[in-house]
Amino acid sequence: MRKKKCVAMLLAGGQGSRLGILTKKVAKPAVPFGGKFRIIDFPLSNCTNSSIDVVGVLTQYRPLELNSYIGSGSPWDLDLSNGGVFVLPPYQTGKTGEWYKGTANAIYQNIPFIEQWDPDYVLVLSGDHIYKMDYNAMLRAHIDKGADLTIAVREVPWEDASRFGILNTDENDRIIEFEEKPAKPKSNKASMGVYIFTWSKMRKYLELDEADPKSDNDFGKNIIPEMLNANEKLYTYTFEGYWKDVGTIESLWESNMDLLTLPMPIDLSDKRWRIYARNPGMPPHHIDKGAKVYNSLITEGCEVKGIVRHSVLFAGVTVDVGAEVTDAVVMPGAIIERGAVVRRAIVAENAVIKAGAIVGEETGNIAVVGPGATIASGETVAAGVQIDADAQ
Amino acid sequence: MRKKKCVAMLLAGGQGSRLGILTKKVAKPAVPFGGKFRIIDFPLSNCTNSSIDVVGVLTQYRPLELNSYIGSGSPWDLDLSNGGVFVLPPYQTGKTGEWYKGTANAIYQNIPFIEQWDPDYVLVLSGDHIYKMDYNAMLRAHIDKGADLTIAVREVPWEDASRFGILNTDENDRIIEFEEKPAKPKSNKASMGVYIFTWSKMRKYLELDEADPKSDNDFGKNIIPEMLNANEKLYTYTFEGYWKDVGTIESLWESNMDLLTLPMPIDLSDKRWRIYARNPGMPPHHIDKGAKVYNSLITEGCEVKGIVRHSVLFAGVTVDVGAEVTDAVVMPGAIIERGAVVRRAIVAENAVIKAGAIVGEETGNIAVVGPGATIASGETVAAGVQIDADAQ
Amino acid sequence: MKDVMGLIVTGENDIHLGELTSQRAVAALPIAGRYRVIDFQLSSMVHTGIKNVGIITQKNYSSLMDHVGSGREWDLHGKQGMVILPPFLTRENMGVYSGLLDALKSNTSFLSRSKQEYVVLTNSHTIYNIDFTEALRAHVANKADITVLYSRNKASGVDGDDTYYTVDENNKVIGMEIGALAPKGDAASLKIYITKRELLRQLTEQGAANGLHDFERDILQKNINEGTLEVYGYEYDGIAWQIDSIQSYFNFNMALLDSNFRHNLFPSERPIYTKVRDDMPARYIGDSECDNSLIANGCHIEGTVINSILFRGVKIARGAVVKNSIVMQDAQIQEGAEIDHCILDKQSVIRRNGRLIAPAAYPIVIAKNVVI
Amino acid sequence: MKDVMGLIVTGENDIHLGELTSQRAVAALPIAGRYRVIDFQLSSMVHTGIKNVGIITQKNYSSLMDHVGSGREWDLHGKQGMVILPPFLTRENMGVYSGLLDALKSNTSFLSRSKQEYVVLTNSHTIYNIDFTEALRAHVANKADITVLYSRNKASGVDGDDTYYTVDENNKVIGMEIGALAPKGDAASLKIYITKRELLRQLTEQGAANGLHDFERDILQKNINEGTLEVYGYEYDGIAWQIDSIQSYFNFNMALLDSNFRHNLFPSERPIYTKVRDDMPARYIGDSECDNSLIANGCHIEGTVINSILFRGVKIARGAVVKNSIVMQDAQIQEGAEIDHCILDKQSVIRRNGRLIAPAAYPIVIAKNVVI
Repeated sequence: MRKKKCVAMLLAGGQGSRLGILTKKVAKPAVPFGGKFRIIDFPLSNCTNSSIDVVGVLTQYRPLELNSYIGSGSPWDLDLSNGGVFVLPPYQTGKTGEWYKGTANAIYQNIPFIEQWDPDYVLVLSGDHIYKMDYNAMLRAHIDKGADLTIAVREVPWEDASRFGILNTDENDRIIEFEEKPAKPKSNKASMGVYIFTWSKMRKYLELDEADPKSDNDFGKNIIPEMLNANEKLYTYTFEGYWKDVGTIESLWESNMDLLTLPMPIDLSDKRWRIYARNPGMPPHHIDKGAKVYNSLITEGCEVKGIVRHSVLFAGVTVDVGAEVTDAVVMPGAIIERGAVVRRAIVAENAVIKAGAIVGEETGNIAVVGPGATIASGETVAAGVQIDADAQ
Repeated sequence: MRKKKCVAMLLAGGQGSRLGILTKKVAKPAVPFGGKFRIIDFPLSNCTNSSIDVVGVLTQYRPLELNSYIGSGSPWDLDLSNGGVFVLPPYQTGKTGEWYKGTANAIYQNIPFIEQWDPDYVLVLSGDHIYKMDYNAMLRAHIDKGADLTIAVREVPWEDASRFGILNTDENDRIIEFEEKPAKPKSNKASMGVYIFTWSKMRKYLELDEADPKSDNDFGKNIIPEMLNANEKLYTYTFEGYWKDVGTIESLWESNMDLLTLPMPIDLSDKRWRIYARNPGMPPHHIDKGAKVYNSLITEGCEVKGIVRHSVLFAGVTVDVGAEVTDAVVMPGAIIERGAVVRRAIVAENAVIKAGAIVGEETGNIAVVGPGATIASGETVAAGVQIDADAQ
Repeated sequence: MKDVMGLIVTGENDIHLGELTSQRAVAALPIAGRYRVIDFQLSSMVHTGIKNVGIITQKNYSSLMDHVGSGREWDLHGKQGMVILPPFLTRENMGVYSGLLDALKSNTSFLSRSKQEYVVLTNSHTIYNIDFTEALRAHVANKADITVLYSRNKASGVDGDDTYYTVDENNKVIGMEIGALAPKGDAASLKIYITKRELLRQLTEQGAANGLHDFERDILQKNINEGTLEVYGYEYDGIAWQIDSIQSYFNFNMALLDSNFRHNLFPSERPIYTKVRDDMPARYIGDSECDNSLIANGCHIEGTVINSILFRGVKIARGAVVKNSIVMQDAQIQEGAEIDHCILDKQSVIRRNGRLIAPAAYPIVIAKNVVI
Repeated sequence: MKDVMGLIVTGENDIHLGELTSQRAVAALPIAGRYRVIDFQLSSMVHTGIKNVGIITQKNYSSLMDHVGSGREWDLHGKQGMVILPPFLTRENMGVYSGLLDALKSNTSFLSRSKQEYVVLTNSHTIYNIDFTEALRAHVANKADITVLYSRNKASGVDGDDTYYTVDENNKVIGMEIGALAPKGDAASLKIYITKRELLRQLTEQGAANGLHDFERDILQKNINEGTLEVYGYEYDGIAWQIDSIQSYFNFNMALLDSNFRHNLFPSERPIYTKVRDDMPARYIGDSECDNSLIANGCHIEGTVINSILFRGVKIARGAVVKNSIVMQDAQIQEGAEIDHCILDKQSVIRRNGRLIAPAAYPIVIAKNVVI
């Protein structure tokens, strides 16, 4: 392996329980987004576009779909002989093995992976945000400041600041304090969970953390406070574009709806910063005679015979005659049968809404029909309700 | 994923303890062989040459080097959008996860992976044999016989049969009995650990086995006997080419030495059945003025100034002036300094034999210098001794 | 299926395709909203399990090369994968073969160094979606020397330019008519042949040695008439559409607006692979209207689209109207413009309030990059 | 390093390379036992972190295309990877550019659609192994318009065919001599240029609009003399060897037998990538003798090899003697044959007991596939 200036480690996380039935069978980064993407396409494409070509994906929770989706890495130009994308599960050494205990421990267990590339810097990413970011610009800032750790932040409205991890800095952006969900925030700089570490320092603190039996082995709770205590050079890097945590049903739905506003708050048609995705290989979608489509995103392979308003339809979705889909996110292969109504809802992959069924309500929380679930003819799914195929 | 007629599952195994220090830090299939290969190149290339293009590699022991070596799968033409090679570790579902309990359990835990491809047949391979085999011919025999399980066998000398798993068959090659290391063998058909299962049957027996708390979850101990008990259709398929288990130091050394006999018992220059490997990208090797090379395999990147007799030199090995290497296997990047002597030995990756040191003896067991170990000037390593870098 | 290789011969006579093929081979012609014609032949090979595919090219093959690239989109990028076989250009040879036999003759070395026992040889201007496995089984079962694929419902554009077979009850070919205006046989040749690689190589070399050029007439027809080779037919009853004129191109695209036809051509188990562009989903904005149309990813629709096919990245501005038309990649119809029965090639632009109305029988073709 | 693209211009004048380049561009010439010349330029680009590389080709580029393939061996096979830019063949244009400026002019669209700020422009007939990062830093630090790379120890074969710069103490170029037999400057041009992509595009278009063809004379020299562009030099002190004659080709290969020279050209941190062949290691059998030679994988040696370079898959039979020679891929020296000072092209065969002895100054070239 040749030396790399910077390698990325993507924390694909455990079970994304706030996404409910959408992550019952797949890891969160594999959740579909925006008509043709999955969440992980965003950090992976950002890496490719930032010329970072080694990405370790750390996961121990149902990696199958993620593994298949990533495959050889070719959709993101990450099928390289000297670099590429690697799914990194926990493993055994000698006779023993242990599951990842926390975010820091997951990286700690993969120190040998990182060392293969002899990097100067390590970029830490998470797999539940929608954003386009030039990590290379952040790396340049990290190098220019001579930082040990740079944390990407965005400025949130002051009234929301108490819901975030807030970084208090001096006038040179040097971090002097980190507060998790402070009642009285002193700053509105919220951490995005994107870190660049100088590797020698990171390695040192990972080893110290691992040696501490009382540690939760977490970046936010342990590593960052320890580095602050030791007076290491921690800086913020302010990111200004669109950024959305899609870790909850509501935020996932909202972020999809954001793509329907004009102009798009995050431009997914930008040829200079493409978001790559694995392609399902379907023919163009068909809008049938008499169908109506208003302010929507429709993907290849769809068959639309009914009415679609202000919705995002993923590849291969069918909306039959007389069906109405409004303010909805309809994931790949789902079928909305004749006369069915879907409103303010997420209909997951391969779900079937039978003729005349009603999913969701005009107001209230988002209704969710889980992957492969069927809503029988005439049934109703109220606002905020989640339907699990296995419970049927 | 499109349907595949047959997918391969390669049991990369746990710690190959019989290979001693050679597998202390890498999984057995990643051990170097034959000057430019690693053991796993043989089953992977056999798959490619047999047009089997989905290979799951099951491992939970130090998968890092194996993962890096396999990479995107491109050296074996296995970097595919619809197929390819996948490293499959244990993982968590919901809140729990468990390590692989046995060979059958490793496949059981990956039933969802297999089902993605909707295969008719599953080929089970292991990662510690050197052989060239057309799995497709075996598959045709399996289909022609209407078998539920076909086990590849080779006929071993009768006097050795009691060291193997022996399959007793009727005149139509139908298996009537399986005996592990029988004292009085009734047949000389030894199992090669290569199985083809009809997937529907395999799935049934994996599930039955998993439900049995007393099972060792092992193909040889549990699955095959259960299928025989139930009178399923089990057949042998006789393989006639070169086949060598390289699970011990002696057999690994012997198998390398086999490549130096004329004609080669396993032809590695056959353009119609190439064994693919990841290429280290070094210039041609150099035989210096005054150097002598007799009956040896020398790989790119080597620098030979001394004497090499009846040995296999891997990529980037240095044999300095006056050094003598005889009956030895010298793995990538190892350095044999001035006047050092290496005989009947395996010198592992990046080991250094300092000037005047002596490794191995003319007779007796094989001496092994472990990966990265250094033998100091004037030191001696006796026959059968293994030197571990970490113990130095 | 390891034992079969594929050979696609491109560069067919494209005189009736006019401007559409002035800068590209028919094989590289954009079709069906996001594909090129060769995607159908290549994907059929892939679905048959064929890994070694040679593409014989003639002049104007640079857009074809650009499209197929390394073969990655078809999983044909490996060491045993796809090979482009360009014409050997000399001062005498401007890159045009005078017949299929010539094209094969120039590439016998590829046939020789391939390893497979059988070869599927196809033209590059017929749209189909076939898994050749069954045809191969029939070829072996019939102990045929050559198996010719035929169709009883093939669509072509140019009359009298087709070949018909007469087959007996065992599907053995007992007659062959080339270019007959009123053929006796009803089994239209798909110009797809299955044979042993070694036999194809021999026939090619013998034919060339005897100064022959025409595979159909000089090899197939002659051997059928003389009974010197066992030639069998294999009927393919799926969609087969020969793209050999502007009309057949237009009609084929319009036929895709019928859902049954479309689902027959694109069954989910045999997707047609093509070069990926990484466009976002199509966006419908404001008062857009869309009726009975096929729309690819990357389109941006603010106007009206009726009975049309829009390729990737097409922009239809507010108030623009597109009817009965085929609009290729990245073309733009600006505000208030209107087109009917048009074929717009890539990146062409119909400017604000422009009108381009043609009769159904004579669609207008606007060339690549043209701004009107 | 995202902000740099590469441009390799192939198809240099190869008249002094004779038979070696009659069927291939210099860029595709086998060299150093397992490489082709372009591997050195491509690998240097890759080690600089460049992902977008254009290869401008002229006539005879099919073996070059075959070698670089999809760019996979250099990790340049991605969507943003390597692009082959073939000449646009017309009846007037037989695929030969009359100068670098012409070659660039034909490819301004590639320059335009690339995204990077800087471009490294190189020829394809000089062997080197450079990480351009430092030169790029110097280019930016000097606020240069163009940075030219030069060497004080470049080896060339053809006298009077070189360009020399005179640089001041800040490395600013203050003079430039083209083809001088007794140049005043000692800074030999490597014909590698660093500039902004946009500036290169402008200079190309202006030059072409003014009917110019020669980048060195009409653009570089003119602007240096007139002081209209800031041109800086960057000294590369590693190995640089121009392959422009049979002698320089022969001498370069022989120079590789020196270990210091070889280790300088192939440092372990900057490997030269090339197309992989999957040969097994070289086999030494029976009474083989080998002295001071470079031997690639796949060789099969039963005879004697002295002061020679054997490419992959070469077979030296019992009793055969190979001295001071370069033997390309898959060539065979049969029993009892002897060669001295020969260059054997691919797949050539020296038959049993054949002898081919040349003087050191005039190595004999045996063409590809020839059996003697």
